[in-house]
Formats: sequence, C-alpha cells, structure tokens
Amino acid sequence: MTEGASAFAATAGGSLLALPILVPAAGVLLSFLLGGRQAERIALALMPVQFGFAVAIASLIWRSGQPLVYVLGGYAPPLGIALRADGFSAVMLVTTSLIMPAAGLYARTNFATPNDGTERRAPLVFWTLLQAIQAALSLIFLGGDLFNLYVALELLTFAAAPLVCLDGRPETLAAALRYLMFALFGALFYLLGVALLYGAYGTLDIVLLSRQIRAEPAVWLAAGLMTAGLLAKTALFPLHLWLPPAHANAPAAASAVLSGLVVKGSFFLIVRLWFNVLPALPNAVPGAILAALGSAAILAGSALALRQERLKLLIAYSTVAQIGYLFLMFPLASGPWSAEAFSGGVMQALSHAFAKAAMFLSAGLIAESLGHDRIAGLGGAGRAMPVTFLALGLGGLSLMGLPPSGGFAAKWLLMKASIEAGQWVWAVVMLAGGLLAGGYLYRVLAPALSGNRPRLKSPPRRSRENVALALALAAVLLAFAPPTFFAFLQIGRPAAGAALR
Amino acid sequence: MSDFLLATAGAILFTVAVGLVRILGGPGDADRMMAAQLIGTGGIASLLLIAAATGARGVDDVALGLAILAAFASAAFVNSGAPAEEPDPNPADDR
Amino acid sequence: MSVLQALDVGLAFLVFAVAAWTVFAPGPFAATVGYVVYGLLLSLVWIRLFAVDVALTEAAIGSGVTGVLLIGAAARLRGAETTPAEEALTGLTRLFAAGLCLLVAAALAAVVLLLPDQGPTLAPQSMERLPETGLGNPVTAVLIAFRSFDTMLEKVVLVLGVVGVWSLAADRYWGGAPGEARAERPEPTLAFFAQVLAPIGILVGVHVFWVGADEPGGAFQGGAILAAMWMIVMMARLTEAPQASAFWLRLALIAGPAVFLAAGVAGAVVAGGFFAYPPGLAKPLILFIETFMTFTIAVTLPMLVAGPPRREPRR
Amino acid sequence: MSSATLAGLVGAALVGLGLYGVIADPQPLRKILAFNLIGSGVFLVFGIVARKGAAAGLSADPVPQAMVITGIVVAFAASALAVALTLRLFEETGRATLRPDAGTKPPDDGADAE
Repeated sequence: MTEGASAFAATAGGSLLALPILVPAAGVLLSFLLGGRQAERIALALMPVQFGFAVAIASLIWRSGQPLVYVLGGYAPPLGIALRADGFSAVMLVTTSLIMPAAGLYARTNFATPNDGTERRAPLVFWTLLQAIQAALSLIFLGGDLFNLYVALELLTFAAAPLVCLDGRPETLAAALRYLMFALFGALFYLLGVALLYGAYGTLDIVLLSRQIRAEPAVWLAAGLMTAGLLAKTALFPLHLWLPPAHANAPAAASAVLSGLVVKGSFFLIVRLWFNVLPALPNAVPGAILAALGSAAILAGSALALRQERLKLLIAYSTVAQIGYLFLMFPLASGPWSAEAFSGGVMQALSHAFAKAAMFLSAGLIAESLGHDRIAGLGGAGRAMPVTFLALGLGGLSLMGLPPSGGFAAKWLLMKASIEAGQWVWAVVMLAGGLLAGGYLYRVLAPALSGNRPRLKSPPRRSRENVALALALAAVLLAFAPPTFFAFLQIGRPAAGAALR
Repeated sequence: MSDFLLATAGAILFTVAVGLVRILGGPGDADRMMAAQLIGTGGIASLLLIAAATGARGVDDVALGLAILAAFASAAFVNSGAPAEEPDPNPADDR
Repeated sequence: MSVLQALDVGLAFLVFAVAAWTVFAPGPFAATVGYVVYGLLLSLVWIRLFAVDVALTEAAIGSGVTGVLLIGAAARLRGAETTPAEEALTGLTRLFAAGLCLLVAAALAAVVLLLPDQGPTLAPQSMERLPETGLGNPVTAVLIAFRSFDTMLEKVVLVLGVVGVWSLAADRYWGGAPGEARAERPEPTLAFFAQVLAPIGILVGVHVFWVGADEPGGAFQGGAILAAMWMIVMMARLTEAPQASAFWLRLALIAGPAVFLAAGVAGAVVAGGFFAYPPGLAKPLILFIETFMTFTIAVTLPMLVAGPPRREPRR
Repeated sequence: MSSATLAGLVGAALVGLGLYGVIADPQPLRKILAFNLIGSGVFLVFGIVARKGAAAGLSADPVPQAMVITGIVVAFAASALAVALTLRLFEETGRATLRPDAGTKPPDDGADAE
C-alpha cells in the first residue's frame, strides 16, 4: 500500500496512544481478580495516571500540530489496526480523565468496602466497571479502525448497563434491560454498516476509507445504518426512550458518568463517521435530518423535563434536550463557517459533560440529605445545603446557555454559524431551548432558595459538595477558552464537504 | 460422483425438513426437542456429504463438534425440567 | 453444478423458514428450540461459504451454548409467557413495523446484489504476512496476530459480561455459587450420559484447539466445546459449580486476556511495538496465548450461562 | 446466482425478520432471540463479503471471517447478560416486561438508594 504508507508513518510518541486503553483494561482485570477493597484502590490510583496520559497526548499533538498515529503490532492498515489521535480526541480524553476522578471521589462514600475487607457486590462491580468505561471511551476516542470501534462500543455497553441496575430495584432492572436492548440494536446496525463498507472497499481504516469513499448505494446504506445505530446509543430523539429511566435510576456517581461521558462516546463516533470517514458524501440532507431530530430533541426533552416530579428524572430529560444541541453542528459543518460550527458542537459536548456530571452529583447529595428527590419537597433546601445548590445552579447556567459558561460559548458559536449560513431555524430552536431550560431550572431553584430550611437526614459532606462544585466551575471556566484552544480542536480535522483546508 | 453426494445430501435435508414441519408444531416441548435432534443428525450427515462433494477442508471437525453439542443441548433440555406447556402423557418422566 | 445450486436454494429456504418460526412460534420454548435448529442449519450455510472456522464457532457458540442459555431461560420464564393485552402492539403499529423491516431488508438485499463478484480482499496480504506468524491457518493469524488488539479486547468484553451477570446477584449471595442448590439426586441417565460424553468432548475440544494453528479450529471453538463439557458435568451434578469468590475461578476468568495483554505489552519492550511478536518466537508465543485463551473461554462460557450467584457463600 | 449472493440475500431477510421480532414482540426473551437473528444476518453479510474476496489460493478472505468469530462471541456474551437481566426482573416482579412504567413508583426511602 504505497498510497497508505504516508498515513502510517509512525509519529514520535505514538506508542503513548495504546496506554490509555491498555492501562485501565489491565486495571479491570486486576480489580476483578483481587476483589475486595483492591478494586477501589486500583481504580483511584490509575485515575491520575490516566490524566497524565491524556495531557501527554494533548501536548504532543499541540507541539507537532499533527495528529498522533500508532500502528499496532507492526501490521499496517488495511491488514492491521491503527490508533489515531487528533485535537478532538485529545480534548475528549482530557475531559474524561477529569470527570472520572470526580465521580470516583464522590462515589467513595457510597461504594466503600467494609472495614473488615469483605468483598461486597456493589463496590466491586462499580469500581471495576468504572475503569472499563474509561478503557472503552479511550478506545472510542483513539480508535482508527471501524471494527475495532465496534469492539469499543460493545465494551462501553457491557460496562455501562450493569451500573444502571446496581441497586437491584425492579424499575432499575427494567431500565437496564431497555438500555441494553437499545445498545444491542445500535451495535448490530453499526456492525452491519461496517460489513458493507468492508465489502465495498476492503478496508476499515478510517483514513484509507476516507480516500476511497464515493457516493454509491452501499455507502449510503452503510452510513444510514451506522448512524441509526449510533443514534440509538446516543439517545437522540426519537430513540431517547431508554435514557431517562436509566440515567435517573442509576447511582448518582454512575449517572454523572453515563450522562456526562458515555453518551458522548457514541456521539463522538457519529462525528468521526461523517467528518472523518464520509467527508466525500454530500452531507446537506443528512446534516439537515440530524439537526431536525436534534431540534425535536431540544424541544421535546425540555418540555418533558418541565413536567417531571423527581429531580433526577428532570436532569435526565434535560440530557435528552442537551444531546439535541450536539446535532445542530452537522448541517453547518460545510462552508467557511464550518470551523465555528465544529467548535460549537465540541464545546457543547465538553460543557454538557462537566455541567451534567456536576448536576447529577448535586442531585445525588440532595437525595441523600433529604431522603427523597421530589421537586415539590425541595422548599428551602438551598439554604440548608448552599454549596450543593450552587453547583446545581452553575451547571444549570451552562444548560441554559447564559454567560459566562461553556454552554454559552457553545450555543453562541452554533448560533453564529447558523446565522452566517443563513439557516435561521436552528438559532430559533436554540433560543427556545434556552428559555425552556430556564423554565425547568427555575422550577427547582426558586423554591429551593426560598422558604424554611428543611430538616436534613444528614448534611452532605463538604468534600463531596466540593467535587460537584469543581465540575460546575469547570463548565463555567470553559467560557474563557482562549482562541488557541479552538485552533487545537482543528488539528487533524479533515475538510468537510466543500470546506477549504 | 459429487453430484450424487450432493443429491443425497439434498434428499436427507428434504426428509428432515418434512419431519421438522410435523414436529416443531408440538404438541409438547419434548416433541420439539426431538425435532431439533432429528435435524441435528440429518444436518451432520448432509454436512459431511456436502464437504466431501465440494472439497472443503476441516469439515469433519465441524461434524464432530456438532454431534457433541447436539447431545449437550438435549442434556440441557432434560436438566431444565422440561415441563410441557401442553399436558404431557408422562409428566413424571420429565421431572 | 445445478444440483449444488438446488441444494443451496433449499438450504436458504429452510434457514429462512426456521428463522421465521423462531419469530412467530406460539411460545418462547418452541421459539428457542427453533433457534437451536436454526443455528445448526446456519453452520451448513457457513460451510457453503467455505468459512469452516466460522461454521465451527457458529456450531459451538452460536447454536450450542447460546441454545442452552436460551432453553434454560425459557424454562425458567414459564408463567411469564402470557403477554398482557396492553403490551401487544396494535395492528397499525405492526403494519408500520413490518413495512420498515421490509424496507431495511430490501435495501440490504439490493446492495448485496450490487456487490461485485470479485470484491476487494485482504486475502493476498494475509497470505503474504502469514509466514511471519508461523501459523498455517490465516483466520487464526488474523485473530491472534494481525488484529490481535480486537481479540484481546473482546476477551475483556467476556470478563465484563461475567461481572455484569454476577452484578445481578442478591447482596446476600455475593461470592456464592451460581445456580440453585438442588437436594435431589442426579438423574442416573444424565449422570451416565455425562460420564460418557465428557471425556470424548474434552478430547475433541483439545483437538479443535490444537489443529487451529494450521487447520480450521482454534481457541474460541475448542474452548466452547470444553465449556459445554464442563456444563454437562455440572448439570449431571457430578461436580459443583464453583464459588464466585474463589480465587482460582477469578484467575481462570482473567487468565486469557491478562496473558494476551501482558504479551502485547511485552512486545513493546522486546519486539519494538505493542502487540508485536519477536521474529522467530511468534508461533510458540501465539500457542502460549491461545492455550490460556482456550482455558478462559472454557471457564467463562459456563459462568455466563449459569447466571448470577444464587447460593449463600460458604466460608 | 452464486451461493454467496444467495447467502447474502438470506442475511438481508434475516435482518428484516429479526428487526420485526425486536420491534413487535413485547417479551424480552423473544427480543433476545430476534437480536440473535439480526446478528446472524449481519454475520452472513460479512460471510458473502469474505467469499467474494476469495483470492491468493484462499476460498474466502480471512479478515471478515475473523471479525465474524469475534462478533459471535460478543453476541453470546450480550445474550447472556440480557437473559440474566430478564430472569432477575422476572424473579423480582413476577413478570418480564420492558414497559417503562413497570413499577416506577417513586422509592419512599432515599431516591438514591445506593
């Protein structure tokens, strides 16, 4: 493959790419083997290591201005598998490696092994699967081969589904089963598309494929099947039915990871598919369909969030809505404004990850302290636990898209791009979505900040409140991302459609 | 020669298919399991015939594996308690 | 070759008919039995596609072990078989669903018909690099060398599957053995059957694993047959299911991926890259990894079928 | 029509059939069965791709074959997890249903029963 040779020239430090996948995978195996308290120790000890890998990868990309490439086993694609990291991958890796330890620190209270060291079910499963999610996400962000990414999707499913029903209540079991069904459907349709692409081009490497793809029936069908499958896993309207019960019923730390990160995994693959594998396809119509579904998600998700009686369900429905924003970048991704739209979409993914994780952790603290999470019973709670509600409110700021917040930056960029592109309708939807978000957050915050202080079953521990607050502050700080950050996001991004570059 | 082998394989498959239609309908689960065993035997036979005719390598191992696993499936059936949905003439046999 | 074509058409028709039976069969049990038959027929199709390795895997895992899993589940779900009226789809929804499925199938069929008769292939490249691995079976070479990363991660998926299944245990049973304790004596016929079948099956399983280096077969297929033999011995109560907390069991469950991962990392030190094999040592190393993988599969599949721990742990 | 194309058409039909089962049958176990049908249909598509890639003295391209083997094992693990969930749900509630409102009464003690 002389043509492919240049794409697989080993980049310096490329071997670093294997580590964020292999190290947590080894952690999974070791945690399961040693059991008991070791699982927690291993999981927490590896988190800073993972952060180190993410930062090292990001800085290598930053310094070289080029994507990192690594070929596994010395078997170059198309026969073998390559790993590849561009600016987007690196940013997602860093985000993951920041949110994971937050969830981990928060969860230490809920998933502690008793002092005598007897192994308990929930802690072992939680700490093992948390690492598995980390491994799966790293692979999704770094994988350069479509079948390898299928394995990553399955890893993610197997790691995430059992977390939903960790407490074993019947409704959580039903939610986990529904989640699993949607995920299996998604993985199979994705795999079917992979089969068709291999049949048409004899390779599954993203770079090699992107050079050969032509607009022909097999490719269109593959693109449709894979997108449909990934949408089911991302829970884009109307395939969102599984998400609210699953995310609302999981333990708070798991919800934070599921809502903040796991749905972004399949979203990341949709971006990979359309921007890296299929840039040669005319994408105006598919982009418009995706954005239309996204708009429906924003409106329907927000409207349903307004009607929820439980705080965690409200936050889960707001995830349905916020996922919708992610898809507004697709129709705007060709033309001179494409970089802006892309940055806006990525910014939305990042800010929602931090904000939603903060909100789920806060909701968990509220539920533990009050003994319930009924919105009607939140009166005055904000006075009793101000830091928790501050975290909740700051996260909400990002959801509404008010400045200063990452959510504002994201929605501003997307809105600018849609106006420049003359596609006003998306801007209108975004404004409406912001108003609705304001509505459902008002329902929670207004009573909480007024009225008498309720009696708390137990006040939240300050360190756990601080974890939630730190995540919320991160979502706010994203508003101050410098222009170099957006330049970094463009590293390795192939030109989409008619775009220059 | 190979046409003869293939025709034989086809004939076996055909008889098995006819039996299948009769038995998959039940009435009891044990009858259905018998249908599975029947097609197991016929399937292995036609597998070997097809392999001999088309010259595919390593098919005898597939036949061996299938034979062992077919027995395994019926053992699992017996172990699962095999109560029939419809009244079974000899319920005591199954428990 | 018209006889062969007639056979193919007949086989295709049979596969489709049995598949339709599993979807429309009156009860779950009838449907699962249909699925076992279906898996068997599918093995024939794979032989016709000259994919003997896949035929073995389909026979062992797709039909054999999955069939047993589903038969067991259908037996336990008796009583849950009736569908409450409010859950049944209305006629209109059904019609819509049928239309959608027809559309997907038709589009797929059209694309399949459009695929060129001589498609793009990696067969020449696989054969070109096959000698480096020292293996004779290119499918095994893809699994353990060219795309070893996939295979290693897929083993991790199996471990996660066990963690997920076990996570469904009630807290008081954590660490105990899966399956219900049965006081009754084993069925004598079953016990005899297991005593006869298991030694033969173990022999076949090891054989299938061992020839996998050069002929169709390998770790997955051999491991699955071994797994079936362990399951049948447990069914016959000739041996007890192990405790989920047993260290040896955990070690057996992770041995395959752990050895694979360790070898992959060692490659970075010795052979200049993750998952690279040092030249000359590739074949012994591959057989070493495959041995552990076979063992792990033989232990993992029964644990996945057995379900979560359901007995109080013994101390 | 070659046997490979025929197998591909069967694969397409299986995907459609399985998809119908997944959508139309409310029982989880039947859905799991239907998922397995879709899965084998997908694998058959890989199978014809492999067969059409016969070259270099091989009757079929080994790469898609290896992918199918990986896929079969993963599909089995998924079935096992789904079956375990279904059985547990049945034990807890006496029925196996995926209805979203199945027992969604708000928990009375701590919504976040961790």
